[in-house]
Amino acid sequence: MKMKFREAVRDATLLAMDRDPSVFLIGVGIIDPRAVWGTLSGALEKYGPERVVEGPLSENALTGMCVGAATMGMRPLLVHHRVDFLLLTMDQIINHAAKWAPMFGRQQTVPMVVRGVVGRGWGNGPQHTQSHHALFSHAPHLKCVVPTTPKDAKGLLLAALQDDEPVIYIEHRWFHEDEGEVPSEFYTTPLGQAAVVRTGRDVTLVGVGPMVAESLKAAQSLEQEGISAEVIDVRTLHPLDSATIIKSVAKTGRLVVSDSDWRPCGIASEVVARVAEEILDSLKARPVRVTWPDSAVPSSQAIESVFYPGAKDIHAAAVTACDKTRATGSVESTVKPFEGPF
Amino acid sequence: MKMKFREAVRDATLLAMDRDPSVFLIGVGIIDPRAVWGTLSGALEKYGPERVVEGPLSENALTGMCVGAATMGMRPLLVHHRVDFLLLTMDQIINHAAKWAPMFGRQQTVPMVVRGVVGRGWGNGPQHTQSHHALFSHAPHLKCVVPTTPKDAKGLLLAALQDDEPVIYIEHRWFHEDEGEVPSEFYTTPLGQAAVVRTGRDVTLVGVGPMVAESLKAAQSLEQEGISAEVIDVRTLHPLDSATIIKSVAKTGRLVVSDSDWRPCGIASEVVARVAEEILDSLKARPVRVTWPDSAVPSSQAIESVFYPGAKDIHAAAVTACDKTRATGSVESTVKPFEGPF
Amino acid sequence: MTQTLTPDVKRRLYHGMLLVRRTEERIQANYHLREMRSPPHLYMGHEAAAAGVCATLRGDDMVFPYYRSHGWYLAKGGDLGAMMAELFGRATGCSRGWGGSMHLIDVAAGVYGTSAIVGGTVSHAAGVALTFQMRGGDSVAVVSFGDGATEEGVFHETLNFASLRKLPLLFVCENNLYATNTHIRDRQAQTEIWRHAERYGIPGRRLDGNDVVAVWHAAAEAVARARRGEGPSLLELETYRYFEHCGINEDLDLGYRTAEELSAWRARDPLASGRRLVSDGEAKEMEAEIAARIDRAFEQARSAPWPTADFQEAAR
Amino acid sequence: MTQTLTPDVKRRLYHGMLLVRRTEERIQANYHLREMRSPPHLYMGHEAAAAGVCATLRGDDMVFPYYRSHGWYLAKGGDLGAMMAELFGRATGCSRGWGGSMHLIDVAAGVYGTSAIVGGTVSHAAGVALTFQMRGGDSVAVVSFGDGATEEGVFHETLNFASLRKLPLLFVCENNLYATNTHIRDRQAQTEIWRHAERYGIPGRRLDGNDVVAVWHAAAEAVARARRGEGPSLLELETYRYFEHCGINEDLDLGYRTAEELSAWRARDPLASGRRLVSDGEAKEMEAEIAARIDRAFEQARSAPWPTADFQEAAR
Ligand SMILES: Cc1ncc(C[n+]2csc(CCOP(=O)(O)OP(=O)(O)O)c2C)c(N)n1
Ligand SMILES: Cc1ncc(C[n+]2csc(CCOP(=O)(O)OP(=O)(O)O)c2C)c(N)n1
Ligand SMILES: [Mg+2]
Ligand SMILES: [Mg+2]
Repeated sequence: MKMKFREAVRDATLLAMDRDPSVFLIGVGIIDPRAVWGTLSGALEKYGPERVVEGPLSENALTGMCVGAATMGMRPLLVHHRVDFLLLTMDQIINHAAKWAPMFGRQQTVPMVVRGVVGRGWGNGPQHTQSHHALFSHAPHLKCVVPTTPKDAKGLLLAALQDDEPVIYIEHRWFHEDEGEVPSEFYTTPLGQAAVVRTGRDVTLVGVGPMVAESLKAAQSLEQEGISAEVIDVRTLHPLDSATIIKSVAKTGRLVVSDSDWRPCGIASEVVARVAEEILDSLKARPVRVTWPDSAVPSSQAIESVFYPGAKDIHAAAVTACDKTRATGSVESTVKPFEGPF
Repeated sequence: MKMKFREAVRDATLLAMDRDPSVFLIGVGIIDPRAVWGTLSGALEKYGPERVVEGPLSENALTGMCVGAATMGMRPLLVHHRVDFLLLTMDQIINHAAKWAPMFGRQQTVPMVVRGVVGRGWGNGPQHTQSHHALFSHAPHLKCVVPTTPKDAKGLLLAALQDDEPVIYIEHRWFHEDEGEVPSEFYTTPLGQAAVVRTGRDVTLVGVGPMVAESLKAAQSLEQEGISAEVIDVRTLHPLDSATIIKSVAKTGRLVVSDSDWRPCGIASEVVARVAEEILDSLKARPVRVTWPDSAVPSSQAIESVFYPGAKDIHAAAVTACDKTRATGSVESTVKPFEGPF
Repeated sequence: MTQTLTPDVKRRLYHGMLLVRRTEERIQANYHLREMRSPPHLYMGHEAAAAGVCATLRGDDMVFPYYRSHGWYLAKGGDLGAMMAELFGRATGCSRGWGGSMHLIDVAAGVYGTSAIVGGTVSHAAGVALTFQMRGGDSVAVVSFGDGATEEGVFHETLNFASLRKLPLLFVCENNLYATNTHIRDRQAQTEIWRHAERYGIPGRRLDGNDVVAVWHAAAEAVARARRGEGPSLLELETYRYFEHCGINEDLDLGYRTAEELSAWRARDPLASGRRLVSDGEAKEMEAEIAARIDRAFEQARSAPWPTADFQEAAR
Repeated sequence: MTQTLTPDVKRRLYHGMLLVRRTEERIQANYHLREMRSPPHLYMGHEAAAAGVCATLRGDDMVFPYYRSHGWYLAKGGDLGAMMAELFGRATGCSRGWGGSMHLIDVAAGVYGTSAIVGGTVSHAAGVALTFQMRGGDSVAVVSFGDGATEEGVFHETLNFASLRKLPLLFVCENNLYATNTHIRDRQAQTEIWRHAERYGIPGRRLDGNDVVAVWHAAAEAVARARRGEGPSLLELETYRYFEHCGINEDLDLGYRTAEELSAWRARDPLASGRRLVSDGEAKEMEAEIAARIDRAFEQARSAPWPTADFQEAAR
């Protein structure tokens, strides 16, 4: 059935709670009638305050509580209105949640999911727009996913809620209104699998988050240049599905990785490094990373619009990689300003 | 003059406090008579509790206090006995210290330094041995350095204390007893500059932290294979000095990057990505990353000794890169067990 | 050295509140034009807090507002034109267009930058108070935050350190009963926030935050204490926000609070009760002066240049 | 349902303390052999805390020790052999050799894993207490931590949540006056830690932490309250550590504490005063039984296999 991204998140959440009594929700402001942009609508009414646990503004303690509950076999889903707030909880995420299984010889598992929303748009500025998925893709025993379609929003959330390691689920508010076909029943999108969302011959465009749509747009415009582009949605950032990427680049010989995050030590770097390390000889052109510039995200629309890279940049990079000298530059990115002020 | 690494850190600290009244020390346990492995010995006696500020066990607040003081023109040096504790302060480091200058249009600077010590050795285990320098090398407006010699320990700390951006200074306890020539006067090791610590023709060995010594050791043993290795100490991880690395790899055509941290989205990935992106055509062999395995750091000596990669691994990687089939495998890593229990 | 409630102070109190109220009303009225593109957390209802406290401060004292920042910024003497330009995202904005409504600053006027992270600047204030102390002099730092911020660990960490070091610091909690749309009863086991201070040996008081004169008296005492080097104090100001948590609208439709509650608080409006502090003539004069300043600020903001940024590599 | 101090309980109290003391003495005596390679935070001096509280608990209750972990682990019934094997870094260790002294666990005995991050498990305990509450039943979680841990924000965050939700949770602060080598006076503005509880409506008490019977009584009351669903309590136990913060030596040479202070506390030794709880014959029997168990544990640990690990890619 047709569903919006936000509805798919909600659908997965209610389905998981329904099927598994060990799943519960916790977070700051989750009993708010706005229900985290509607992604939790109805949960409180259906499951009550025992399973929809409103948290005080104590993100660090809430995260540790999830670790405690998870090791006892519960499956907490901790929800944050912004990814930025997760920085208050890094000790519990990396020193505790990720360490608990190995540190005690794998006697316990830590099946918890942390959802963080990226607040890009409407001048949200430097502290409400960060994604930071690279920070969650560095340390072992921790997973990180970034869904880009309603179908994956549901499938990845259900998979995360079944996984026995802590999973960070980065959600772009940007996608909330996107509509797509979503199976109404239970299913999972396996963690650790990238998706080839468009096949092509000449260049591989690997994208993360909103850059997948930009890559698809670029792929379309590249057709006019006579370039056939394959597009891969990374989906799970950690562990990274190199196999799918490698296979594609082995075929196309060219790589443009675009990421909705900063460049140094980011996912784009990781993708390029793996490709160079494993199939250097297949590369016919220098790989290119399209990422955020080395700057905080500005608030003013005048500079925000220059800040974010898009289809145009991917297009240009692919054209260069394919040794075409002419770039149409006609492609515009799919920017749709976020309209809510919050 | 000859100085131990720990003495060089102390020398820089006292020198900076002496020259600049805006420099002050703050941290948990810094008035402890053990004085952070002697790196702060004498500071309390000389400057008193007003400039050697003992902090309660409140790392998050202490970090924010440094942000406040720094924006007022002070130059706080915040000291942690372990890097792992910095994870409690990521909100202040990334959301605040790093954002304060750009978020307000660069009306203020945030000249603060955070020193964190890596506790490798003597079974310190999963939560006391992390380096996490990649986490501090991702977001913009934040610098990260890892000195590996007494001379750079002093020079980089003095440079960090003069810098107008927040700098994370990662210190390997491992080096504390190392001795080397250190100028007794004031000098700085410029931030953002890698050092070529050995010149060679056939392969570039880029190292971070303890892996620099391992790379040097490997370089020596590689001579016996007829391989001439150039060794680069990254020193500043963020911003990364690509130019020095690129220049070397352009010459040698081969790259082995070794890092004392996890692999995904790490510094090794960043180095490989930059090289592939900028001088793909110069690469004569696949670049190789030598990093920690995808696992928490174990405590037991039996598995700890298998965990850390060393000269042997670098040697083997370089031999493969140079297309030699035979690897002596005789080289052992420079492991010197840390003898203190704390 | 206690301060006295001179006619001049009275004018300052009322003027401070009025400036905030009228500015935000104008923001509210113009917001639909989509020229101000950043999330506004309106201060209306809280005016007595910022105006009351700021009237006890000197230029060299530093206030630390939170993201609900317009009130303190203006009451401390922040540049109105630069604030409006910031909301319009212009290069002339107080943060050069980089911050928006949640990130105002005016260091010259003693307004420290504001954070969008709840509790984010509480420890900054302690660091600045520590700096004041290290440098000598008798400047004071004042940090304001909501009831929700007191649930963050850093608040407690900072109380302890401030008391331990007797920092010249005033904690001001603006308790408006809600954090976003969750009532304090659903978040706090015991809701007398001022008592946290007591625990650390810090003088704490709860008072009617809509009574600007009471706020002024209490703040004057606390600030004088801090100036004398006797350490921090905490004031819990009971107040209420009139509009939605973030945005320009009323939000009774959400159902998390009642129309009765809102109107009971409206009946205690700080500007209505504060009106008696000045004569009719003075009030009229102020209205005119403020309206003219706001007109000018909006006009200039509208026509101000956009910021530009040279993101090296942005185009890659 | 209050518990009574039966001869059986008395034996349990003394036995718990004795087991910890003798085990750590043996660790101390053998440490120079360099077979135990992880940083030991000896519990000696604190024994009444763990023994007193654990004697009020059932098998299904869960304790949350901190890195100074040997005491609670043993008093709660953790496997001695597995603990020693862990200190020896062996595959048969309670953490399979991955944790070392700072990271013990014995879930079957109700000992939750310990953290090397100060305050790290305080919130874990709340999560487990929340789980107990969600699942029904009347199990109780008990978290222990030092005086230093109360300076971490998370302690305050957890107190609030625990009280708000009336969690079946007992907070036990072992106040030994120091965090590493810094005195509490240099860290805390007000040093009556138990008063933090009061602030959240949590019953709190400070008591002589070296009086094992007093600890037992207070804990029994708090645990009963938690079982009845009436919520958390906090006990501040005044006690003292005999040896260096981490390691096996005395540390009077450092000068941060005086020989007088140490000997005054030694005169209040919990084992000396607790000795009266059992007869001479019982004590003798216990000594023999414990010595034999320790002998066996050391022997088995020494000859146990090393862990192996297959770090894919480690060899690259
Ligand atoms: C650390 C953090 N957690 C959550 C949020 C989301 N958030 C923004 S404002 C707010 C409510 C804060 O309430 P309060 O402190 O009472 O201030 P008020 O808005 O009522 O003035 C929340 C939860 C945030 N910005 N920062
Ligand atoms: C978050 C954190 N900060 C600092 C440290 C370093 N450290 C280890 S133990 C300790 C002292 C803790 O004192 P206390 O809580 O009183 O417990 P005690 O050791 O006295 O039993 C410190 C500061 C740490 N492990 N974790
Ligand atoms: Mg509020
Ligand atoms: Mg202590």
